Amino acid sequence: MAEVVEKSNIELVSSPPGIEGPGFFATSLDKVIGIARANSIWPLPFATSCCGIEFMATMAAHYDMGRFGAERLSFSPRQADLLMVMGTIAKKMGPILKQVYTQMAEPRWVLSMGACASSGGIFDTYSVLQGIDRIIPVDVYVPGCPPRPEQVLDGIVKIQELIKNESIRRRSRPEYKDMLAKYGIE
Amino acid sequence: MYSNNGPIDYLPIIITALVAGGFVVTTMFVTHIMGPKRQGKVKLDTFECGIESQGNARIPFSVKYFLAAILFVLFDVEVIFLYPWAVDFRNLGMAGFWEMISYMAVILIGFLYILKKGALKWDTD
Amino acid sequence: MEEQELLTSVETKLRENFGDAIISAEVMRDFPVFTIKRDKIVEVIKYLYDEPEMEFRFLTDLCGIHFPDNKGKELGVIYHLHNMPKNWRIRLRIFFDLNDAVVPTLTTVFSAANWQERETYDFYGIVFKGHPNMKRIMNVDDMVGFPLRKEFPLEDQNREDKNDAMFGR
Amino acid sequence: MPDKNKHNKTLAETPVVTAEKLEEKEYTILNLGPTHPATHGVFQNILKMDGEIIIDSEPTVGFIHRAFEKLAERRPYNQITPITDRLNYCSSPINNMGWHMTVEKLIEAKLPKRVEYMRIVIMELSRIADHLVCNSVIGVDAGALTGFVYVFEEREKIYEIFEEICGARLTTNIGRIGGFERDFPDAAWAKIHKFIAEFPKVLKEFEKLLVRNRIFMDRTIGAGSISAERALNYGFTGPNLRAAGVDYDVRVMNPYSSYEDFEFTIPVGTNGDTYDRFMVREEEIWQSFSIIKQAVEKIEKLPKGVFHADVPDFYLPPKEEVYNNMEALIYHFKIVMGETEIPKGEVYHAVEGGNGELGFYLVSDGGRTPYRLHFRRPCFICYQAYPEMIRGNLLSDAIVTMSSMNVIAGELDA
Repeated sequence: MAEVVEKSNIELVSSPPGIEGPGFFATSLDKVIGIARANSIWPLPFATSCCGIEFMATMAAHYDMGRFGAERLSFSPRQADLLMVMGTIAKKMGPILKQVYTQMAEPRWVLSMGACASSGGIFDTYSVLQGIDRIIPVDVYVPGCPPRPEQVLDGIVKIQELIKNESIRRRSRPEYKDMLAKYGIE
Repeated sequence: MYSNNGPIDYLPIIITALVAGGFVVTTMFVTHIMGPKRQGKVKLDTFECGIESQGNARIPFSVKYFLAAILFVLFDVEVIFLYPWAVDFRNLGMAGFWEMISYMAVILIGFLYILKKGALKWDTD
Repeated sequence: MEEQELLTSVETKLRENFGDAIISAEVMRDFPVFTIKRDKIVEVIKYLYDEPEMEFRFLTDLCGIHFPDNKGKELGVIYHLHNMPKNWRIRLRIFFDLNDAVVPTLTTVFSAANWQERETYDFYGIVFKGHPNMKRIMNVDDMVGFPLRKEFPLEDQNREDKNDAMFGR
Repeated sequence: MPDKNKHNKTLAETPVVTAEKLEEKEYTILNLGPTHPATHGVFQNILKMDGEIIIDSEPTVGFIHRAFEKLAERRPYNQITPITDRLNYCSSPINNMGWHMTVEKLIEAKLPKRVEYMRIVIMELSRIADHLVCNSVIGVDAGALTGFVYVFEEREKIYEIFEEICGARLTTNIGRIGGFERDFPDAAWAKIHKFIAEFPKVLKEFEKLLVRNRIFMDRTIGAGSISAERALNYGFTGPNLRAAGVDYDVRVMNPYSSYEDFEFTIPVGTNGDTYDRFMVREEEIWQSFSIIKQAVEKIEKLPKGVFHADVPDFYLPPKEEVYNNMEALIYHFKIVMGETEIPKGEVYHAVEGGNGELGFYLVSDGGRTPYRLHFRRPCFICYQAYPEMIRGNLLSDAIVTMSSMNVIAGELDA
């Protein structure tokens, strides 16, 4: 029997900073909501090409994205928190991607996986949209063609950091409104 | 054997009802407050896999959908009446048994009628 | 080798029935290649389909090609036919002018040609007369110009971050 | 022709939609749109349905059209291999090697036996990976998710073998024109032997889960069936055609890369429905598995160390030679800058890909880049028959039919 490692390397979710006293613990509502949202992301896999197959490997048992709370995929934008755009987005697909992003419920985040989604990748051609940030705001870019599953999981962890540190009222602030107005999304 | 069950014995039921109802109300209230509200015309449009929807959904659909649903409700209600019988199965003895059998027999005849009329046949157009 | 015999056998058969419609016949690498007049192409393929000794009953491939510099014959369509039982493969080519790029459709003989003809139209602007659904298949419907022609630029035009100096242009 | 599909309606009996018939009966229009989970990403079907039965379907494709053929006209021969990865990205080594063989046919290069056997090992491994994805996704679309998770574990092992050899998992860019960029490391051989030892057990488990499963058989037998004669007219090749009853396989019809030295049989179905396609792929996995075993034995008998042919105009000389002697440096420079002379000519070479006959039609005018490169993409050609295959079936049959045809978006919208 392998000797038991004293300090197991599984790092539990650290509790948020807050005031601790005998028997009580106080922290801000933002932090609590942030942790709840970060560890229960429902991704919408907008998988179009090769990155979609690598995403299947990320979801399968070997790399298991379920460890990060993102087990339940939602194919309808109504119940999705995270739009994962994976693969090449052609110009024919642009309006569809923008429509799906607009119909997602707030608060919503976008992870652009792969070089094709982030910048058109090796396909600098007449029919490919050179990067989805031309039509929708993107939070995290994952490089690679296709990125290894570990890189995708690193992108998910970065999204979780974003969610944890985001204040609840960000989505109704004027800066957010005119940032979206720049993309023509009201 | 029976303790005189005064109103105090209904307390647990009331507590569970309160907790259940309370959970539903609070979560709806909290999400209503917490969730940012950004209503736009495009967002409120029906989700059609990313393209604009054409035509409306309110067109007549074939009756077999409705039949399947209503027959399920019917046989589901029948099962509900079996529960009290199952609880007091021993004391009701043979008399109760034959009553339930006749009850189920009546519904079984209805079921056979449904099968013969082919109400549940799904593949016909 | 047997391509040569296949070439001669098919060529003699075609010459008998279609005479001057067969412009040239040669063997390239391991394929007998026939260049045929444009308006006779569907009859030739139907003949090769029905003829008991020929029986080319499988359309392997259909694609367009663009040679800007040979005048009068800029655009071309290339058909690959395959006789599966005897494993014979031949290639038919037709060439025609850029301005009247109209070719009779092959969907009457092979349903496989439906989308391939739409793709050839989408890439080269070759209209297939009699095609049930002649419109673009790959690109956005309101796209102007035919992308696989030689003069059409490859790169995405509204991309401003790529200055030519870095790419030696 | 399977006279009855599973809803005992022959194709003739299903209501043919004529213009006036349409008006008098209101049909529901369902949009099986681009982001539907079962369309594997990017196909759109406007289904005209009467209740659950599909009357007509109008597919739209081209949602990830990336202009492969235009791109290939601007890249020298060595740089086209990364494009071919992204054609059928479930089995990219087969596309790479198909492309390399096309160029070798153009320059008439002769490859040593060992290189051809190594190529066969890689191609058959990627065919197994492709069929594993397709069969497990048929299970997922019919509701059996566990098969998918177990079988993907095996696929990771195949990915690890590819990683040992060429460093990449999915888009492998494996091999060069004339052979391989380096010999297989011992770790790769060890992993191949481990894979050979452990794979059958998991595959038997997967087969026990689905093959005689009552629900799976009811869902797939008779769903989306096509007759052999219609399949040939639609230009079907590969497992979809073999499921319809025609035993056409490019590895047997025109053997390339010395496939003739191996004994393997071609599984053939009878009525070309989803269950037959599933079983044909299942049997092909076993055949590919036995080919790999035969190839590994043959390679062990051959002398070690040979991993590429002598093709100076295309094969980059090894780095230590480039830095030491002048001639290799000149060759290296000429190949990279594309100054080597490339023969003129037209070549068509077909390879048995994961979905059928993957053909490369290369027209070269001796220039640095191909004058015209056309990919014969089996998915693009066989997806045309989708409306005819699902007419008269239910919507759930249409979903299972689509995943059983293994239509890969990258190959379809090349």
